[in-house]
Amino acid sequence: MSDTLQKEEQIKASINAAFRSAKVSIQRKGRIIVEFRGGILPAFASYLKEYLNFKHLSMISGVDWPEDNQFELVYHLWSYEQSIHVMVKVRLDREAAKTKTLTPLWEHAETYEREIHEMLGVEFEGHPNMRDFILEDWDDLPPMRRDFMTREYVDEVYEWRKGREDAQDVRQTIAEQYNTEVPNFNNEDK
Amino acid sequence: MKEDWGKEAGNIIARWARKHSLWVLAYGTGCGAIEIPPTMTSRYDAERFGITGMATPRQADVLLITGYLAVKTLKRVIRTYEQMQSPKYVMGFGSCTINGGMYWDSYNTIKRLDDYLPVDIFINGCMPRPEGVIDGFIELQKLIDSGQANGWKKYQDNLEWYRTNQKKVIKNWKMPDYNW
Amino acid sequence: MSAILQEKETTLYLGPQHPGITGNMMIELKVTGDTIRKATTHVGYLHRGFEKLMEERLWMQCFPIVCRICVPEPDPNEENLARAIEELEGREVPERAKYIRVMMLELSRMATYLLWMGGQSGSAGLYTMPQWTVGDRDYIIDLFEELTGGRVYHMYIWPGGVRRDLPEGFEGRVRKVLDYLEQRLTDYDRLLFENAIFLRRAQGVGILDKDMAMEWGVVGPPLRGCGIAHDVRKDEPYEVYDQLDWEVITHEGSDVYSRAMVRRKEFEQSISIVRQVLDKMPSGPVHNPGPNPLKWRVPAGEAYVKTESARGEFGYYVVSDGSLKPRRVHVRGPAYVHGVSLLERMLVGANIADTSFIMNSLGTCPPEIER
Amino acid sequence: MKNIKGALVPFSALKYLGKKPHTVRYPFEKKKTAERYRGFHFNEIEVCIGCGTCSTICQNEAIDMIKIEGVEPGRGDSGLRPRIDNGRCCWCGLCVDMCPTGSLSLTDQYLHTSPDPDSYLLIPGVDNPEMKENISFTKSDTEPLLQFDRVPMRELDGAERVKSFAEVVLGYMQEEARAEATRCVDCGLCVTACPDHMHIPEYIGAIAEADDAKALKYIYDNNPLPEMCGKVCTRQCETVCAIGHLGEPIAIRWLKRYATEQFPDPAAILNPKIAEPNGKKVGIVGGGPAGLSAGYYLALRGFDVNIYEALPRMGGMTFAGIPKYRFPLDSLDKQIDYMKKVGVKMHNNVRVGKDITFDKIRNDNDAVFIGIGFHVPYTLGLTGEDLENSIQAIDFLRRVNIGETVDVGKKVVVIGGGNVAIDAARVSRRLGAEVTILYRRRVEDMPADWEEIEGAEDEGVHIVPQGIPLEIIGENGKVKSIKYGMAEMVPDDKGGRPRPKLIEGDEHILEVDTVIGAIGQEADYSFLPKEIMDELKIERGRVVVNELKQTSIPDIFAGGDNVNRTMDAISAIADGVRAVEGISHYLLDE
Repeated sequence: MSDTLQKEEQIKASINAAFRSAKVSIQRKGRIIVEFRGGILPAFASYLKEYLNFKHLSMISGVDWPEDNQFELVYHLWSYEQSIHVMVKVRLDREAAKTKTLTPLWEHAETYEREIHEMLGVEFEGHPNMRDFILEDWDDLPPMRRDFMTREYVDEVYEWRKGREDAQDVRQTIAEQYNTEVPNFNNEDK
Repeated sequence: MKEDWGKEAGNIIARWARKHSLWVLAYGTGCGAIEIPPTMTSRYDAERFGITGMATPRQADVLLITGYLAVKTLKRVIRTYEQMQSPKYVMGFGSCTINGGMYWDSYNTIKRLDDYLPVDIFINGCMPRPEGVIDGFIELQKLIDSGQANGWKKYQDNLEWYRTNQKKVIKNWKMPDYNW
Repeated sequence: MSAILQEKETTLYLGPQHPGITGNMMIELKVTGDTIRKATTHVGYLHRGFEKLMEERLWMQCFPIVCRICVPEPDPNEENLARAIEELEGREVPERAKYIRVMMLELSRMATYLLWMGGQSGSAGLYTMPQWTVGDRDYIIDLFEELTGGRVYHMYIWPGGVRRDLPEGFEGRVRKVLDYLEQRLTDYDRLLFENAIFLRRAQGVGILDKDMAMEWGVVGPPLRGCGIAHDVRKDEPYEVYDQLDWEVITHEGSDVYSRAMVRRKEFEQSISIVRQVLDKMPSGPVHNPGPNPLKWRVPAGEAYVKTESARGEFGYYVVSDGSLKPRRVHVRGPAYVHGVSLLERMLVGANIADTSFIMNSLGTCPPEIER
Repeated sequence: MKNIKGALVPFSALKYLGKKPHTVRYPFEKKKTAERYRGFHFNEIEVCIGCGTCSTICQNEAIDMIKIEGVEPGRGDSGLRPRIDNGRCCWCGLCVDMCPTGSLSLTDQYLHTSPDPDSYLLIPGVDNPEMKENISFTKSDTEPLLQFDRVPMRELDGAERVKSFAEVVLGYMQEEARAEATRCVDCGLCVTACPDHMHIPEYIGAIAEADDAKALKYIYDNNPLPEMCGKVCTRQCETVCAIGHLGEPIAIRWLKRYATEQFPDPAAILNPKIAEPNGKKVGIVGGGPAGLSAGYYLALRGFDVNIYEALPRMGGMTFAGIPKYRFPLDSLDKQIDYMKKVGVKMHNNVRVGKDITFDKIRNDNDAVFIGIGFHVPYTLGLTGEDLENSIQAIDFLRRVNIGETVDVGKKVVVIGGGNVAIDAARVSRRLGAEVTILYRRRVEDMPADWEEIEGAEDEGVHIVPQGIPLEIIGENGKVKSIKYGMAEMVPDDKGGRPRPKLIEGDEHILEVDTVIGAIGQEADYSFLPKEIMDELKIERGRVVVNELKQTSIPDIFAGGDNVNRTMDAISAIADGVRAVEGISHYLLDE
């Protein structure tokens, strides 16, 4: 297995040599994960693009981690020459999520950043065209945040068709048949 | 007496003409639009019934709501609908127009189409098959023939109610008033 | 055209209700005369918040959702999510299921290309072609219906394999449809690909610079139409593509015509791939069952998987936190770049009439842009 | 100009003018849908058990479970049936693939066009019975979504087992238990069959979630003897398990056993809240499962509880009647110790009626609970039964369990086919004898658990079905041999199960050292004073009680084998739990 991961190991070594703070791990053949503190992200991205030939920006994902009070941005880069996919992960503070735009490096990063701005509420400094993307007149929390509850929102804004109120919960029905109650130990402190 | 008879005959002829030339507004509002090309082209050939696509709202008779409507689309659809000339008919296409369908817990799609637009006929399915679409048109033709397809009148009569519902979800209501 | 019109800049809204727009989206054009000076895309008319909805659903319940992300071609989505979950779980897929998956993916590629041929020629005013291709596409849809039980949304590829084995005599019927479509290709050639009107409209129109294509992350037929041989099926072979005999198809020219020719040749190639798959398909089980879907936890981790769809690389980034529901499923639709920022760039300088022509050649598909 | 050919090419389409069109001329001619087409739902109401799995898996919440006319709730049936909201359904068919019984299917019907949006609710099978003919998409046998195979339980090897009284079943390891618990679909139908209505889906769910402590809390909520149940319960729950309709039921008993085995001291996990003493006293006659359950929950509610037991240990029949290889002593002790911690006062070796009078107990306490069980065996009614070495299984098991040495000789015959008979046979095997079981009917008619029968066969017990003992032949006052005749099964005239009929002349004689009878037991009410016996309503050996286990004498409650017919530990526990309600109601007016 070690010989097949040779390319990955090389890239790992180069990244480690150039950027000490980057934590590089090889997930499997063709997949490298780089965890990064942020800050010098554009420099790192341009290093990947220009020196290591990761020319293709597949996408930028935003993942919400409210338990860590952080947003995670994942930049997916692909190198056609080496057939390797790198995921560069940057964690941002959830309260003041702000990072530098990558549009100077990849112009189409514009769309991804617009979407993340809209869906998570991350600010991209230096973005040329930060207007509405998908949503229109949205005044609630950014919808992809985990604390935005879509079912509650729907209950509030929309109405259901009547005629289904007689639905019963099977477990509760059975409990009632025997005049018992099901205790709830789910929320007890352990 | 004679005048009434003449009027009635006129109505019958008008309905007959209407039901045999249903021009559908080519607006693929939702994912149901994918079954419209097979319906309209050689395999199912809905043109046999005088059903054909039309590019502009003002010349169209039928507004096909092909599935879910995002709130953003709803705004455009209302505007489109109001630009259409009476008599006009709305077809709700698929489960998601009836009670939310697949998208029942989505924050961005409406759940009950008939709250916002007068729907003359609902077609079941997700997707409805082309047969279902044709069946919907045949049913609509029957309704037109019997004079029951009068959703456009309902819309005019209950405009206030529809507007309230529409404005509840469309937060920024900046639209010209059409509905002539 | 009068001089006044040529100088005065007008704003023109194409869509969302416009027959030339591929799907429900809008392009705001600033034009002088017939020439586009600036184009701004507006999307979001089809936004359903699927990525949010998937966070609220069990893993199994995500499958009916993902196939609705790209309406004309649902199978790469199912394939992607299934493969992402298999990667996270380390679940093996039976060999036969892999072949069936490839067959599904190639058939759906062909169906999409047929629909595209209809759209592309329709936007050039050739209305016979859609009548033929969309009609012929229905034979593939019939195959899907027989195999999966659904015409459009198949819900067929799922973790651990595929949902059902092939019905009896299915291979023969697939071959029959392939033979028919192969023979129809000559008709399509004569009607569209060699048609003078089409050639005049397509050649030299919608030029996508080669370097720009690489730079902008263009994928699929538009990239291969620039003469660059990249295809996920070769770059990172999945399922059994590395065991089949096929080549990446490219076409020099970088214009609408070359993109069309790439698709046309790939259509032919897909026929050959499906035939190979049918020849080589082993017998055996088609599903490696997993845990009860109601209590199914996917191990914590993340996976990025990609599939070559008819419009290019479909990527899924799936994050699991070890719970019953996905933490995040992020979808990279191939049209995401083509349909928004690239289109804005490519339309500058084009004719108004070419807008939908160029859009079609890029394969813009709004539902996967906004999901 | 060079493309002039191209300009003419479209006209080549003219060649199709004469061809047959490929148009589907719907509605004049219908195209047949595929064999697997996913159209409207159909549900076989008779097969459906109302488990609601379809409703749980539906990602659109399109399926409601509703009460419908003509379907009554019962054992293993919630009485609910699904209703589909076609305004939600997306026809993915997950509900069909998840249906544990295979009753739900999809049909090839798909047309429903109506101006009325409220007409899209469908109760499959009720609204569309005619669609039975149109079923197209059904559950697959080869590509299942649910797991139908049970995680196998590790056991001692048959040859190894007979050497000692070591526990046969080894119990699930953590991963095995998780895997097994994951198979559950949380329907709760098992609760309908459990006499005690334990919170089965909840504790299985907790095990699947890797929260064994929570599982234990759910278990102890209405069963204070779960370790015993986890080992020897008759597990009626498993007979109605939804998964059991097409596969092997969830191993509910083994999961309960797993949960209880994780914690050597339940008190540390449960932290039971014991109410302030309320000044009321309850005396309990008999320390079996019924008495212990009643005692435990009464103590939790602040009652002063005294249990009087004739045997040296608590546990009643579970101590005296169940062999140690099924239910080891330390398991029992663990539970008894926990109960003592809660404050239940226990008095062993006190036989009511002999060491203490019933009247005294009744006078000292505000209420009395009788849970004496069935400890007096039925006699075989054969000549030679009173010979030495012709013994009763129940006495035999008790003596072995108390620790007496019992000599059964080299060859043993056990008469009967219930669990007690199998127990006696397997214990005899462990004492070194060759064992034969004589049973009147066929093996499949045996009332014993199939697992027990298999276990016995593994251990080398020889079963003679359709063998009717005729006479025990003695020599010097000791058993020498037994004569039995073979029987054939004849249909019952009254419509009952087939009954055995002796075949004339087909008689055999078996040399034996010991004959063990195991054909049933009854209660011994001799400890009750005559005036109470007169007042107490007893029918066919069982005390008659009301819903809250109150007898015809208001301050006397009863439960266990001497009350109910099912004669198993879990029913006795259920009686105890119900009696707590009754006693609280009677004494505290709650």
